[in-house]
Amino acid sequence: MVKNKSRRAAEIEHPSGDPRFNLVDRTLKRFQYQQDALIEVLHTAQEVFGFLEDDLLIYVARQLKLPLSWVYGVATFYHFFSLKPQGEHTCTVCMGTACYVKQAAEIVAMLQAEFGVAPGQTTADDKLSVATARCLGSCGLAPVIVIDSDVLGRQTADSTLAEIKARLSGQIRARQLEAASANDEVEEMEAETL
Amino acid sequence: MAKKDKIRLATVWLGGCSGCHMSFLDLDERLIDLAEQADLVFSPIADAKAFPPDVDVTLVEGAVANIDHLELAKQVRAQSKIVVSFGDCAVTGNVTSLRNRLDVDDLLNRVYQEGPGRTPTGSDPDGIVPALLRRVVPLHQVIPVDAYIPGCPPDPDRIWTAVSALLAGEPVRLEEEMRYFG
Amino acid sequence: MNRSDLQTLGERELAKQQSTGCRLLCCGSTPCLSSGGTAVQEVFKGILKENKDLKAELAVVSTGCMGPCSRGPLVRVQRQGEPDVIYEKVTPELAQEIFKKHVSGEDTNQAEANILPGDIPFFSKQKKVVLANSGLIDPERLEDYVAQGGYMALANALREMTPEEVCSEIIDSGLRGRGGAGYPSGLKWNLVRRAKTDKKYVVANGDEGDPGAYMDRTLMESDPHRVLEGMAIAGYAVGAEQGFIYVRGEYPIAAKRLEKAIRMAERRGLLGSRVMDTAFNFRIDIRIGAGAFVCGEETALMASIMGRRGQPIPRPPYPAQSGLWGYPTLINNVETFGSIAPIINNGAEWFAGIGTAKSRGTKIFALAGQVENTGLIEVPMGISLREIVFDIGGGVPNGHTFKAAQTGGPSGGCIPADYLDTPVDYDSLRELGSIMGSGGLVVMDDTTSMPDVAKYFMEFCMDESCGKCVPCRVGTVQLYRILERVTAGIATRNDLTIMEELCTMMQETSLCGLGQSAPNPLLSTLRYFRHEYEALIKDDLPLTSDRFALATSSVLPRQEVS
Amino acid sequence: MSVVTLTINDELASANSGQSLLEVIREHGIYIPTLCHMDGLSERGGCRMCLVEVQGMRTLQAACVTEVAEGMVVTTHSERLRKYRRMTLELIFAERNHVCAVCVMNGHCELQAVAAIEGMDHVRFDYLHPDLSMDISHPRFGLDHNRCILCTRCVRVCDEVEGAHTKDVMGRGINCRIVNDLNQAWGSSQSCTSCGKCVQVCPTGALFHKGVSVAEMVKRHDFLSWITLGREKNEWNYTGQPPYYATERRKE
Repeated sequence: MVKNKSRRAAEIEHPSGDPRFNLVDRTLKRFQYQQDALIEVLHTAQEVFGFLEDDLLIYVARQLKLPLSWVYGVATFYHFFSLKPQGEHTCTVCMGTACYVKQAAEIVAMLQAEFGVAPGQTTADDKLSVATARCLGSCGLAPVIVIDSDVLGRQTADSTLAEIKARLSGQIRARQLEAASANDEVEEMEAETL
Repeated sequence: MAKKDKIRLATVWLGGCSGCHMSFLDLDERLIDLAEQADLVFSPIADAKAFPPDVDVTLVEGAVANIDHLELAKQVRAQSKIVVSFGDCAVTGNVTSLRNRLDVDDLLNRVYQEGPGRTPTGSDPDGIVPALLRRVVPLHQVIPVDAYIPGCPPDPDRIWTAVSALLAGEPVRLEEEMRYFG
Repeated sequence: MNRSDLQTLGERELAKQQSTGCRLLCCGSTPCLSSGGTAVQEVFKGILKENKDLKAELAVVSTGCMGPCSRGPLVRVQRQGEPDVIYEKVTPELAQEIFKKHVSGEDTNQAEANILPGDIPFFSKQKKVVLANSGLIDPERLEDYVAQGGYMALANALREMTPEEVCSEIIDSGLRGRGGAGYPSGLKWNLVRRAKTDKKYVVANGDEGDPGAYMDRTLMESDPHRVLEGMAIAGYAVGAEQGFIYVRGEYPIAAKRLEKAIRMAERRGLLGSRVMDTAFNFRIDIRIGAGAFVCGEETALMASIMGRRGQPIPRPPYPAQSGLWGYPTLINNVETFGSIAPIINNGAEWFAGIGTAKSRGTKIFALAGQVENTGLIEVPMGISLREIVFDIGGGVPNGHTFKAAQTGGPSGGCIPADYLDTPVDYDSLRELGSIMGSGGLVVMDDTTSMPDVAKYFMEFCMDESCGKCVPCRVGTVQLYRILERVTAGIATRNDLTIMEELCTMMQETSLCGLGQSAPNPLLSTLRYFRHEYEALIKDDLPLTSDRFALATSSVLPRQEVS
Repeated sequence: MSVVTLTINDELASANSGQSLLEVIREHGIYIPTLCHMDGLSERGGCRMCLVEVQGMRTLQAACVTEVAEGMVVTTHSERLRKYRRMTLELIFAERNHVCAVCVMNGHCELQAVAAIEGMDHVRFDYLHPDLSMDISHPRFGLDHNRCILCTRCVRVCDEVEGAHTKDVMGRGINCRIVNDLNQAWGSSQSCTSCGKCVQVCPTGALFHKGVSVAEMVKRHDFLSWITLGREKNEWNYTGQPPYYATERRKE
């Protein structure tokens, strides 16, 4: 047992010494290096590194003792995982039915005309990535877009363009208020229950 | 007994290598039998300029690759009772369609602009060189087709089986070993 | 914590709530937050912070979804002894007014115009069973759920019922799977219960993929404990000790709330080992999806839980026989699990009394599209489509007329105006060529082109096909290309024939539900709106037509990813 | 092992319980086409060629993944099934660039043969003509994605028999593709043992030996059952049997 443990410890150190690997390791440990946890580990890896580069996939494959092609197959099957780096800002246009019947396609067309990027692409200067989503579940606010994790409802091509331009020029910084405040509450309540 | 009217037979060569026609000629002595029953009213191997009216059976070799092919195909359909896709190019697009994965303009530029020779005017119809279609398509995507003879080229036995059925006024039924592509 | 502890906890919490003079319930679900709800909550919290002395008589609660999402942000004012007042489209300024009127007792009528009457059909035609707590409790507090009688069903089931009795209760209730197909849930439970293996699993399917549907998200976000309780009861009934909730990757808030709910329930001994001091153990883990619609299919979902490519495997064997890691697995939609506790609490007869003979109970719909009131509604089965669209939904806005209602997402179909009086239940919808689906209901007005709608759904299925079986992998692409030609006006009658033939072939030969149902939107629009297709078809195209120039169009497999 | 009785095409047949329907159908001398099935590999049920009608079942069943059961009534060649098999083949031919005339497997290809047997004489759908590459970085073998039908026999043989798991499928839907390791050049794969089993089991010209030209690639179709069952059957010398589609005298 002891011998096993030390070998594991040796493996954990990623040769680059990049501290971000520690976060991936934490998830690996939480799932006891079970092969079934591949998707969970990839989630963490993507969160930490922003995208899944080959080196990272190799690391995950080695740790979980999975074949490389298996890991690659899983990573490319799910749309959430990106094997390419994302732009500084991201704009996701919801293409759910409700948004579609309320002309979300016009927003996508505008983005393509204005910035020359189709869904799934990033501008050449790495400033903006555009994506489409399969319904964000905010159909009451259709059409919906998400810019840098802020959900914006009832958008038009013009309002989207204005918002993106404001963000690209640094006038608006990501709000992310709800996420932050929701977090606070969780902590508060945690304290309360304890 | 009055002599039975001969069947009016035509063969057409669209975007293909003429290999199917070569194979047709390989019918050898069977060509004599054929000549007794049919008149070849239009063919690359016969000297007729325009596709004639009232054709009974037309064998079409090659895929539809340019505007001329398209026009001729429509004419063939309008003026023939039975149209047969003759060989893999007509049936599937085959080798002729290998260019489909490339962009036509890129292709023309590469061959004519960057390579040696005179400069043509791209894919625009200029009246001299027929414009290429963006994509090569099999015959049945352009006109309704009545029978298919696969093969690259179809061997003479296949052709004879099909043609003799057509001469007898029967539908074309190829045996399994005669149905192979390639 | 045993049953009496639970009761005490609930009573204490209820008393505390009742002693609070005024409770301001702010809708904290995504639609309200993103239309300005965050700022409204800030205002109330600011007031509370400034006036510490108010703490005893004023409570500000962030709740789950209240329903009429298009009217958000919503605020509900609860005062002891008075009927609740709901405000719509609340701004920070209005929030100040609401505070002045209801807490300070000032005589101000500034916010009067924004009062949403409680007796409008939007509310009165609904029947809340699964969403009973949604919008009334703080989803992040276990006590709130317990105060509403939460976990009592689990306590009673564990103490007074055998697993067999629980299963027969569910069978008697007539509950059918809320994920779309409508398989009787009780039968599934019984199948898993009877299996004799040392391990079994319970899985809640929260991979809600239909575009235009967000019932499951709302349920998980607004009342997570209800889902957990339903799963625990299921675990007890079938003999499983481990449950998984598979949450769609697009729903991080739902995942966070469920995770917190699991932690709190475990701390109180309502989940985990020795649940409520009995011999029953039940753990629940969360698995996050990663963006694949096909993972809503049960075998693909299991593959995904096991960390693999989400490709379905042929059934039989069904998951109830051989599921996760080869063990019998009970898979139900989260809404199905949400219906369990009320059935145990009120009895099968009560539940069977709601709805129609073959479709019992209530169903949650996400009402969206060209309709006045979009939002989340829960209605008894058998209600007519007309009541949903015109009474609850308030009809089609901007002077347009109703054209069709789309149910069941990419697996469903479009129901035209002629059938507005059809009762909404599993079998009637199937007869009309649609399905109940998970509950998306998108209303389309006369400006909508039906071939365009069919194209939209076919593109969806094409993108979401897993690629395992040929009919779905290639068939969806072929159908999409034909539809592309139809909408561009360069299709021929032959295209239409091939299209219909291919639809039937895919329905019969595809491996899983995705491929089998992918042609449904197309077939149903062909059935009811054929004239729209016919009008776009040309039999004699000129030589110069794009059809030949672009004999095949833009939809090519994308360039290789590398 | 108990014996079950079932009816196949109006004739009574007996089988051992646990056998697959496909196995039993073939044992009874009835020809049924397959593309992803291969003796010696796990079943996949993806090509949908072996679909049969089973009385009492709502949907058509893939014979390869259906277990025989007492009293089953099976039809293997109804008009409907024939039509669906032809349509499935049409879809496969339209998906990638299957140009038989210039293929290394011309004349020996399972796909080509099955199409001829089933009478698929033309494709009514659009040919998609994707722009796919060819990987000839391996010193001995080549991989041509244009000919691949995604049957995953290569993936399964590499995992289940060789144990290397060099190959897997990436992407989804129409963008699925066979990859080596991290979608890298086959020649640079460290896990590949160059055993060549994937080449032998591939039904089309997607995997081939380098150096063969048009129609020159002949595969040993029964290679896999020979190496997996050889020890059991005490067959140490490979004799080479003709492929299934060419041997069975077809009774439908």
